[in-house]
Amino acid sequence: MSETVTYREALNRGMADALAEDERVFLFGEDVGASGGAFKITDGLFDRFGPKRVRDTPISEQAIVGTAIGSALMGLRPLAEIMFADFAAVCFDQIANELAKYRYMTGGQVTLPVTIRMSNGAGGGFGSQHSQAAENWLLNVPGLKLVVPATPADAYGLLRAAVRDPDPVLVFEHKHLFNLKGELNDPPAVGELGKAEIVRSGEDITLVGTQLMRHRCVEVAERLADDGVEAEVIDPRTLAPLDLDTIRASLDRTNRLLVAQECPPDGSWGASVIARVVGTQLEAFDAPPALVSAEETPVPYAGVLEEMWLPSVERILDAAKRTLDY
Amino acid sequence: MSETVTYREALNRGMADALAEDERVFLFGEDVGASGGAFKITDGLFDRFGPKRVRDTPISEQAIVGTAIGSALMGLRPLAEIMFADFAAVCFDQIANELAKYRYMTGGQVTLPVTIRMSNGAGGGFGSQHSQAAENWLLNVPGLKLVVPATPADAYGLLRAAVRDPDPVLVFEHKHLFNLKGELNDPPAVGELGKAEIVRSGEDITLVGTQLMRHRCVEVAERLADDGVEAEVIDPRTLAPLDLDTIRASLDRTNRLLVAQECPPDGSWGASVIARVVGTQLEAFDAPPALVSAEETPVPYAGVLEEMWLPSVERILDAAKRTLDY
Amino acid sequence: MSSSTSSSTAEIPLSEQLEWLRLMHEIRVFEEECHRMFAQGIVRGSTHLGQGQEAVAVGACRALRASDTMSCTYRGHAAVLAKGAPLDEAFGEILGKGKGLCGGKGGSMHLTDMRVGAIGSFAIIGAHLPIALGVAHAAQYQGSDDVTLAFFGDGATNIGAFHEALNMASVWKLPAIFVCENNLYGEYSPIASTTPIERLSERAAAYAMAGATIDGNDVVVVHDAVAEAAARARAGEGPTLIEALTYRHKGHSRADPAAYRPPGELERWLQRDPITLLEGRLREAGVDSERLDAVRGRAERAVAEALERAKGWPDPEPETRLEHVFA
Amino acid sequence: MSSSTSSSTAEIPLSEQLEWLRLMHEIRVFEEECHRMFAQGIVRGSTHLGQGQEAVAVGACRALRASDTMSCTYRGHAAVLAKGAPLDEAFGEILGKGKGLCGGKGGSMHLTDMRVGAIGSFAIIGAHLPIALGVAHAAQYQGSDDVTLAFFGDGATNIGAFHEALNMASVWKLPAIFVCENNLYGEYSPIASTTPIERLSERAAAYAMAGATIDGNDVVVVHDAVAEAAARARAGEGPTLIEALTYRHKGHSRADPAAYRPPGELERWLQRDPITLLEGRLREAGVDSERLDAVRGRAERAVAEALERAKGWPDPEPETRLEHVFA
Ligand SMILES: Cc1ncc(C[n+]2csc(CCOP(=O)(O)OP(=O)(O)O)c2C)c(N)n1
Ligand SMILES: Cc1ncc(C[n+]2csc(CCOP(=O)(O)OP(=O)(O)O)c2C)c(N)n1
Ligand SMILES: [Mg+2]
Ligand SMILES: [Mg+2]
Repeated sequence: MSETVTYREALNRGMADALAEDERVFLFGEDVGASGGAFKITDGLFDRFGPKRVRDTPISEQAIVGTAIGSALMGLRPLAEIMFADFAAVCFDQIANELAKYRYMTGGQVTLPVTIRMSNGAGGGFGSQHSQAAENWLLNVPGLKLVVPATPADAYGLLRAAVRDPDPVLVFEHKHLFNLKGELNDPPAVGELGKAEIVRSGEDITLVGTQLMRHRCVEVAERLADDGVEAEVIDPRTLAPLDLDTIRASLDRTNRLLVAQECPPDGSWGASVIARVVGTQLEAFDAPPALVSAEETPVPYAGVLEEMWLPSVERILDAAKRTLDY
Repeated sequence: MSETVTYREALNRGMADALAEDERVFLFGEDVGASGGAFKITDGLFDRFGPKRVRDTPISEQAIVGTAIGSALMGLRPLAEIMFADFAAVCFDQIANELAKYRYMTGGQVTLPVTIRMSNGAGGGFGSQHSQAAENWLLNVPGLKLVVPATPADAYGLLRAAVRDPDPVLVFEHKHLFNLKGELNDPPAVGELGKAEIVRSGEDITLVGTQLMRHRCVEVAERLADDGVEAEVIDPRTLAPLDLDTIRASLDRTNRLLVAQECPPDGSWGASVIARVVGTQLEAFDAPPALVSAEETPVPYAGVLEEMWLPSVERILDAAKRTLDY
Repeated sequence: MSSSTSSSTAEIPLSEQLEWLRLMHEIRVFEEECHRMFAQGIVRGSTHLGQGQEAVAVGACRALRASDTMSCTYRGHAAVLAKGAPLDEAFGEILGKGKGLCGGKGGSMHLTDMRVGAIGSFAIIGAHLPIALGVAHAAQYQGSDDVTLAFFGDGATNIGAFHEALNMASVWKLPAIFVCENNLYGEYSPIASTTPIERLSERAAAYAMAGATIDGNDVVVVHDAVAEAAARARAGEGPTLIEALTYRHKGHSRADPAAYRPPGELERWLQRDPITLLEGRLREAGVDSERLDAVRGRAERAVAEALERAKGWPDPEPETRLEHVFA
Repeated sequence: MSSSTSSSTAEIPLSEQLEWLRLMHEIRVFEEECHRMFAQGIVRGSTHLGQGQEAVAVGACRALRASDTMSCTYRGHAAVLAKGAPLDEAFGEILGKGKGLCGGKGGSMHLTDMRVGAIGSFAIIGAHLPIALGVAHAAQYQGSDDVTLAFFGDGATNIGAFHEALNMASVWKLPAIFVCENNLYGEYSPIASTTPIERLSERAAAYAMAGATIDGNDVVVVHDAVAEAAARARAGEGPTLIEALTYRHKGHSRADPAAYRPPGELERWLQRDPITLLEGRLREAGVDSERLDAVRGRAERAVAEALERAKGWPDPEPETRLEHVFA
């Protein structure tokens, strides 16, 4: 049995099930309570679970992440919300220096089963400071698991996996996908961190993308199929841990790799994937790996500019064709 | 004429000359004044330039970066110190969301000639939160120039260039190099952002490294020379703007590339360099590009562990040999 | 420590007060047009309107000199217009036009007009308060007696940047004025649920700073309080924290129906609508309805014409998206 | 709002006070050994010693229960030992040994011993204050009446995290005790150069929090003030900010000769050395010199033996460097 739900509904259900499953789980953040959250993702949870399990905070992101860390230290399973991933910047120390390193610096004395959800990504006209793919800020910080779901099923499944995981997990929820519909099993499946999905099989080229770009890669694959080219589309789903094996195996079959991402190229997850793969599989490449990135600028506001900033289906398609024709 | 000075002295001289050259320049940060700074880099500047030009702040890194931004908006040329680069985390929003994007978001209404100096890097037993190569957190943020000097001459020259530059420049000063000696011309040369240095010429392999790793690459090159292998060593000196041309040209000659860096591989500058180069010069590679990184853990405290965390000369040499023997 | 400045309308020339009224009308109509455009889907993203809070923006900005500077929040249309930004270019920015204030790259949350000292609207809570330090520091450094004023919300008083900025402004005795627009809510949260004190101006004491709570719906009160703070700042006596009590008539952003408000609250505040208050005051001073209507009519026409112009402007040129990362 | 709690030694059993004295001696000698080892180059990195501040650590920690928790700063050896961490493992950590508290991966600035509720030493100013919120929240959530106590310096009261933590602790009425060790300097900066108020406990008012300034060199005063705050916290009455006035005898870190101190200052504070003060008090209560010397001797021997043991431990196994990133 399955049901069609939106990405937003899937997240909501994921939180509800996590709260119902384990008394140690509590949800907190700015306006996540009675008002149901800035994007209405936590709608109804306050009514169902009450003020102890679902709690509003002041506008104090450092305090929010700190509360998650401290609560986890003492055996709770905090599920925190940072409204926009861009605001990871105001609590970056708590995330990158405290949360990520606490277990290591104490020689394993503590575990930190913290989940932090944040709304991510561009495409909505929110401007430079509310549109970033902030997971890229944290790639170089060992100690964090980074989850980037693209479908309702993954939004549910990976959020559940995050809450059950004994380690810090950041869940990036893409704003542009909140209304995306998809199937959710009943009961819905809990996911697994570190497992990529082969969204579409193909032998001619491997397209790798997450979140919004995963969907664009699928569109590109369909356009290529019109020309008789079969692209394999892979969604890593989690960037740390990263399922390189699936990408490597695909590349061994297709011998051509394209990564599409909605961020500038330097310091990006796409560049990291390429550097890793090329470091061990140079001969597998019949063409240079293509990295299709956003522009090397902040995200512009105006619709026409923001559209150009993001890798479009056309831009990815062109890069795929160049890679195929190489 | 030239003189032998330490990296620390070169920085000190750079600041003195910048302050002397331009009344709009002022130096500020925690304990940079009468006490001469935590690493004694600003020693004597307070006495020479007085309390208006050299000013202590509270322990408020957000306020420090904000003060730099606001002062620059109004025509000053702030030269701020953040004591350890790891503390960029507590003012990450000011750096990544405000400083980096201000000019862009206002459609070019403002310029931000801000320089922020920070002590960077591992190797001193300072532990996980005082040893990071924090430039990697900022690679994915357009709008910042990132400077990573390895020698006294570059410490001086690039700091001067940073202060004269009309844009935000972050200068990462490597703690492990403070006592390193080198030549400084009299008068010392002002550097140029975005120009790599070919530290050593060679035809057999290109070794790329910054700061501490640049010096280790030179050692590796010398060890290789004992075996009759001639390595070219390139120090990018600035990671943004990045002088890819010099690296590309070298690779075209040597056909082998190794990047050594003191940070984990994902989201690193080294991975970014490799992804860019391989994307356009696949055929230039006679062996897979080697990325020699630090361990994928926080920086451990104990000397024996920290030494293993950092890429050692041996580890880089082994990787170079594997690349040469490929 | 916190005091309520009483209104001294007598000293402000009538012509000036009429000018404030015109400006408040302009802002009100501007916001209503924005509301409409967002509802119609002409404008994407989010928007945060300030109907009901006009007296704070106008009273404060009109107590400043042209060379003084001002920074504000994502709910900053009113402040930027009050500081003197042209209506059409403000609309243009919100519409994402190339001739908008920021070339269409900033948007509703980032209106900036350096020409008039509107140095920025900030979308990250509290982020401009450290920046205001720097602006004030530059005046101090350069020996000018300009001041800078920063608007922010009640909810912003709980973020770290607020604390660092107010502390350092006081230690460095900077010419800064911090104006907290206490509209009782941060997004959907009533202030009592996020802040343990009621009178936010009391936080000034933690920084040995002058502090006052004032009626933010009375433009004259706001003007006078800011004028006083500005005089102190210009004299080298340091910063001031002003808490202006006010209310937003609409929800937090376009998505918010504001269902969390207790019944009757909005109605009570509508009776203290800052425009109605000023009109009442002017009537008492002998200004007749015809003149008041004329002021309103002029404002409405100005806004309508500006919007018309802005709508006619073309989209930004594609290549502009790559400009202005670096100088 | 800030008050000075007076000492109530009468109520504390003599045996307990002798125990405190022993602990203060242990800490003092421990710190002196650290100083020596750093000077000898046996230990790398930086270190921050707390000679002169022992009464704060001991008085506060000994007012807590074993199940209560404590977090502190890079200048945290004293606090971690006072909460009950073993001397040898603390030395071991500073020496970077595998049997050190954190397996040699933390170091001097990160001593942690979860077994005794020493949940962490923090090297980023103020970073543990938000974390203390969470620890206190867990107690509240779990219905336990445990409290958590966080030590921090005077300079730390100017960083954003301090503000966010105290505000939210108060709004959520969390069982937390914030103990500011005001030793007059943040690194080399006297507090007046960075902070516009002198009595840091006054900042409690900004959070509607109980606040007190106390003599931090009198271990009994510290004990009583913390006991009172803990009782309030356990009763659900929320957090307290305690400012303990004290002084560090040495420089900020091993590199610092502390030349910035006005002449005579150190000497004045040495006369109020917390160990001397407690010894004086005990003498008055009839404890003779012999017994006091015996306490000191026992402490010295314990430290010497612990150091000996720790020095004999091997380096961490290489593979441990890759452990503990994830569970
Ligand atoms: C650092 C940060 N956290 C959260 C937000 C999301 N947010 C936008 S407005 C707002 C409420 C602010 O309330 P207040 O300061 O009272 O200002 P008002 O909107 O009432 O004018 C919040 C939480 C943000 N923009 N920045
Ligand atoms: C965020 C941050 N900024 C700066 C530092 C560097 N630093 C270490 S200790 C210190 C002084 C702290 O003073 P105080 O809080 O009074 O504590 P004390 O050292 O006197 O115990 C500074 C500035 C730091 N560790 N973290
Ligand atoms: Mg508000
Ligand atoms: Mg201190």
